[in-house]
Amino acid sequence: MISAYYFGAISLILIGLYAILVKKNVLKMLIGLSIMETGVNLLLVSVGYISGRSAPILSEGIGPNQAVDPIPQALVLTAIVIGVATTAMALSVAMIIYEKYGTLNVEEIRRLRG
Amino acid sequence: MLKRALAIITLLIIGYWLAQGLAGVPFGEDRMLVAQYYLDHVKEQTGAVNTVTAVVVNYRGFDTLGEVTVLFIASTGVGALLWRKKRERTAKTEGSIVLTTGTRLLAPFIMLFGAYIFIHGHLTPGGGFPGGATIATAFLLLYMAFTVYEIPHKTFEKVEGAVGMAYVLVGLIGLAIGGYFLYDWIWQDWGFGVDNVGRLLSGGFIPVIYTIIGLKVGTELSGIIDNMLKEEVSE
Amino acid sequence: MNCMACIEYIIIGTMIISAILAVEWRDLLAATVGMAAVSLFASLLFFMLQAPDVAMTEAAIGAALSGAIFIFAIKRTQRFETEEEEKPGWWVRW
Amino acid sequence: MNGQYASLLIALPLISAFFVPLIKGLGKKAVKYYLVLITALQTGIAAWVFQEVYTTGKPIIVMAGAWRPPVGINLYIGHFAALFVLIVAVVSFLMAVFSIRAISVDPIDKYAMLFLLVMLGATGMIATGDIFNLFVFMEITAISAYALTAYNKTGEAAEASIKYIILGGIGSSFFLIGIALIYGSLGTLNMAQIAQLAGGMDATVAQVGLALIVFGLAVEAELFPLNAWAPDAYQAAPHPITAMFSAFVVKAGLYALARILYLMQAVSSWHSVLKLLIIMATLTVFVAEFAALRQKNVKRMIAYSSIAQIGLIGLAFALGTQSGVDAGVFHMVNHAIVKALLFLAVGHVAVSLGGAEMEKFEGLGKRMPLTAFAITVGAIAAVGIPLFNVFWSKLRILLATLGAGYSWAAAVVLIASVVEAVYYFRLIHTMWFAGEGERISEGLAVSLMLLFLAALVIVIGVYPDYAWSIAQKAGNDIFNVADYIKNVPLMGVGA
Repeated sequence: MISAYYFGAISLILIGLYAILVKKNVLKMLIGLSIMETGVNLLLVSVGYISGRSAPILSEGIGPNQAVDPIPQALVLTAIVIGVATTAMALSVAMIIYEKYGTLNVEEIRRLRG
Repeated sequence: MLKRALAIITLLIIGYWLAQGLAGVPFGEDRMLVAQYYLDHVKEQTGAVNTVTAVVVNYRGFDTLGEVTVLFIASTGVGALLWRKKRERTAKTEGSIVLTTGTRLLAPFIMLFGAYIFIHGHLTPGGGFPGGATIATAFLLLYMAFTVYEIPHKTFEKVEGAVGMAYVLVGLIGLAIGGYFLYDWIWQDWGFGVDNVGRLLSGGFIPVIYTIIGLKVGTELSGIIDNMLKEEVSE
Repeated sequence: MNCMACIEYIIIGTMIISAILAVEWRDLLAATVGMAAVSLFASLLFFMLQAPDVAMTEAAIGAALSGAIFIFAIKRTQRFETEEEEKPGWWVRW
Repeated sequence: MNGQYASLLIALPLISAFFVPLIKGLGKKAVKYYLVLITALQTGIAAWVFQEVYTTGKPIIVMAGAWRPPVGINLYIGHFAALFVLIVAVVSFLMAVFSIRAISVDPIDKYAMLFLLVMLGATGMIATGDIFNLFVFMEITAISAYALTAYNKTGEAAEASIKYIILGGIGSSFFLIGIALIYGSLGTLNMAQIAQLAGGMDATVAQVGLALIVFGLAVEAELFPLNAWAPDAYQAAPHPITAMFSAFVVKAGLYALARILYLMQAVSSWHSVLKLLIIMATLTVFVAEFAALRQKNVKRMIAYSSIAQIGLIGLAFALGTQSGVDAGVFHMVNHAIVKALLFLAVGHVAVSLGGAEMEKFEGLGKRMPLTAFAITVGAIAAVGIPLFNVFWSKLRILLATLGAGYSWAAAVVLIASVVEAVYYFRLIHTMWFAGEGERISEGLAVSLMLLFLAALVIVIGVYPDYAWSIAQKAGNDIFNVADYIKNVPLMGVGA
């Protein structure tokens, strides 16, 4: 039996991948990519979770043996920022595509390019 | 429809395969190895209370340097791709009175809140990245509310570069003092704030670096927003 | 089943539904809102997984800012997806 | 000198990239010369590191923040990394010189920053000893490559870039899932410790994680199902950037693939992943060579040829034998030189004559004899004629493939080589025996660089022994994981 968090994360990854594989609109593909990245982040954080423990902030009352794994959280912080950087990059490229071809549909773009 | 069905079947196979792999990594179990070391030693080795911050800035500082670089690349790249001879904002409608007044009132406080988040990164959740993003949202609000508002580009670009250099310089000072790149000289050599763990003036170079990161993220994200909003105008 | 688990299931379910809607809606503006909703629910889940740092970052960057830049991009391009044809994906062709 | 100063390899390009906004007021020329200066400095540091590693025979371990691995992140500059960091720096230097002439699209200051950051990313990918840090450097390389691909701001460039972004995004997500699985089952991210603990890993987890990582890196390494972005991006990118892609960006991805693959040697499901990789690599060679045959644009044709050669290297790494890895590294070195030469020459022609279509190359032997000579040397070398450098490495890869018992893969490679010979000789024929033209000036700096690279090709071809011994040491660095673990001063957390 798989945990609910894993299930949610895998579903997000698959839905994002579906959008990338099937959709023709560039912006829709990028939305899919974004959802997929969220799913991956959720997966990473759930891998680091330990049941019954609290956040890794060691102020009063929380000792080193009562905190969840801090490393995946640090990794996800990095991954989120990388994700938004990729998205910004991709959107500006999409703007150039629209400027040159007047459409965002990849099939149309192929046809216009010949 | 055939293609859709094929895609869905492929995805289900991938999903099953992933679930197979994840079955070997059961949810909610203690599998910490290196992480336990961090949790045990974080207070005396870095002076931070928030372990995630200590891992991000101190133990794995190299990653964060790379991460800041990624954001810098994004801002540079967006600037390079959307560069035109002459660009201006083309918005026509001014925001409503509620929006403009609210923005005037709120924007400084949002920035202040962002600064609070990144300065207290070693004590409370948050840190440089959400703090910087919060500052950028203040600029976003200003852009939304006023049709003529623009960030001071020259200053922002210079701040971006200078702050990035400051980060590398902090690392290089560590190399000069302690012999290691990104060495935490404030905590390890000076012992600044040793009695203060859990309060603001502690945590070695974590607050310094997080301030740098906060400024950098704030300026970069506002630069991206600015670049995306402006359109080319013909002379 | 206790109360917490119930809330978890509800949030995960809503998140998946928003993701499906974000992918299926033809109106890209609505799809962007759906994407931001996915990020928001994910940030709630991060909070429940005892990761407040990640939750804050995801809410500030994932939900707010990336939604905003998507909206700017839509403003500069077009709002609606055009009709689709049945052809194999374009990245497998050389 | 203290080995920790090798961290300057990362710090120097970074700080100089951040410095560019402050000097952009000085004008375009100044930025271009600044770029040349910084890459020259980087070459100096890389040469020092190379000399240090190859004379002492010991790798340099840079520990960031004085934390010993696995607590902190370490850079592992062994024989392979020292060699390739040097190649990265030298190629960047040559391309920075070429950029003075080749780049005219604005904004030049952003170009300089992205150029430095691609170099930084590839250096970091090759040097790092931590699997997540590898991901970060991969993203640095990839995102600056996305921006540089679209830098010319034409429709083709933007389309190539969006293709690259989408495939790269899928790849990096897969890679991250792979990291999550490996971290979840081992609790560490340090490569040496992963290698140490890999034997006790659950077989299914290891297989899924490793396969995901292979798929993720295959986008950067341009292996078959995920390399559709490559020809478009190579064609649309500015000419110096194309040479950099082919000479080291791809190599960094391949190296990362090989490194992670060999680290996980102890895993019980290792051989099934190797088989997957062999099939992917062989298909890459086959498909790319046949696609190259029908190209009209010379730059695109050489791009396909480059992909095919990459597939060959991937095949060599996937064999899982010492001789295969050595031959693969040797081929990587040769391929970097030859493709830098070819793309430099073709880019030079395209800048001078305004395009890289086949017609432009008619009569090139009369119009630009030196460039035509350089292209000829590069083409003959790429085909694998004896007395040129690629011959030796191709031969060794074939022998290693036969030695590992994959005769069908060797047969495919041989057929592909014949195809390669066909289109390269067609190019040579067009250059020397078709068309007429007036002689035009070729530019001193570019001519010198072309001569230097062509001389390198021939020297290695005639005296392969020295280069081969270096390649063997570098290959040993990848293959011999026990030494790798021994060289990293793990502090024994939990293990």
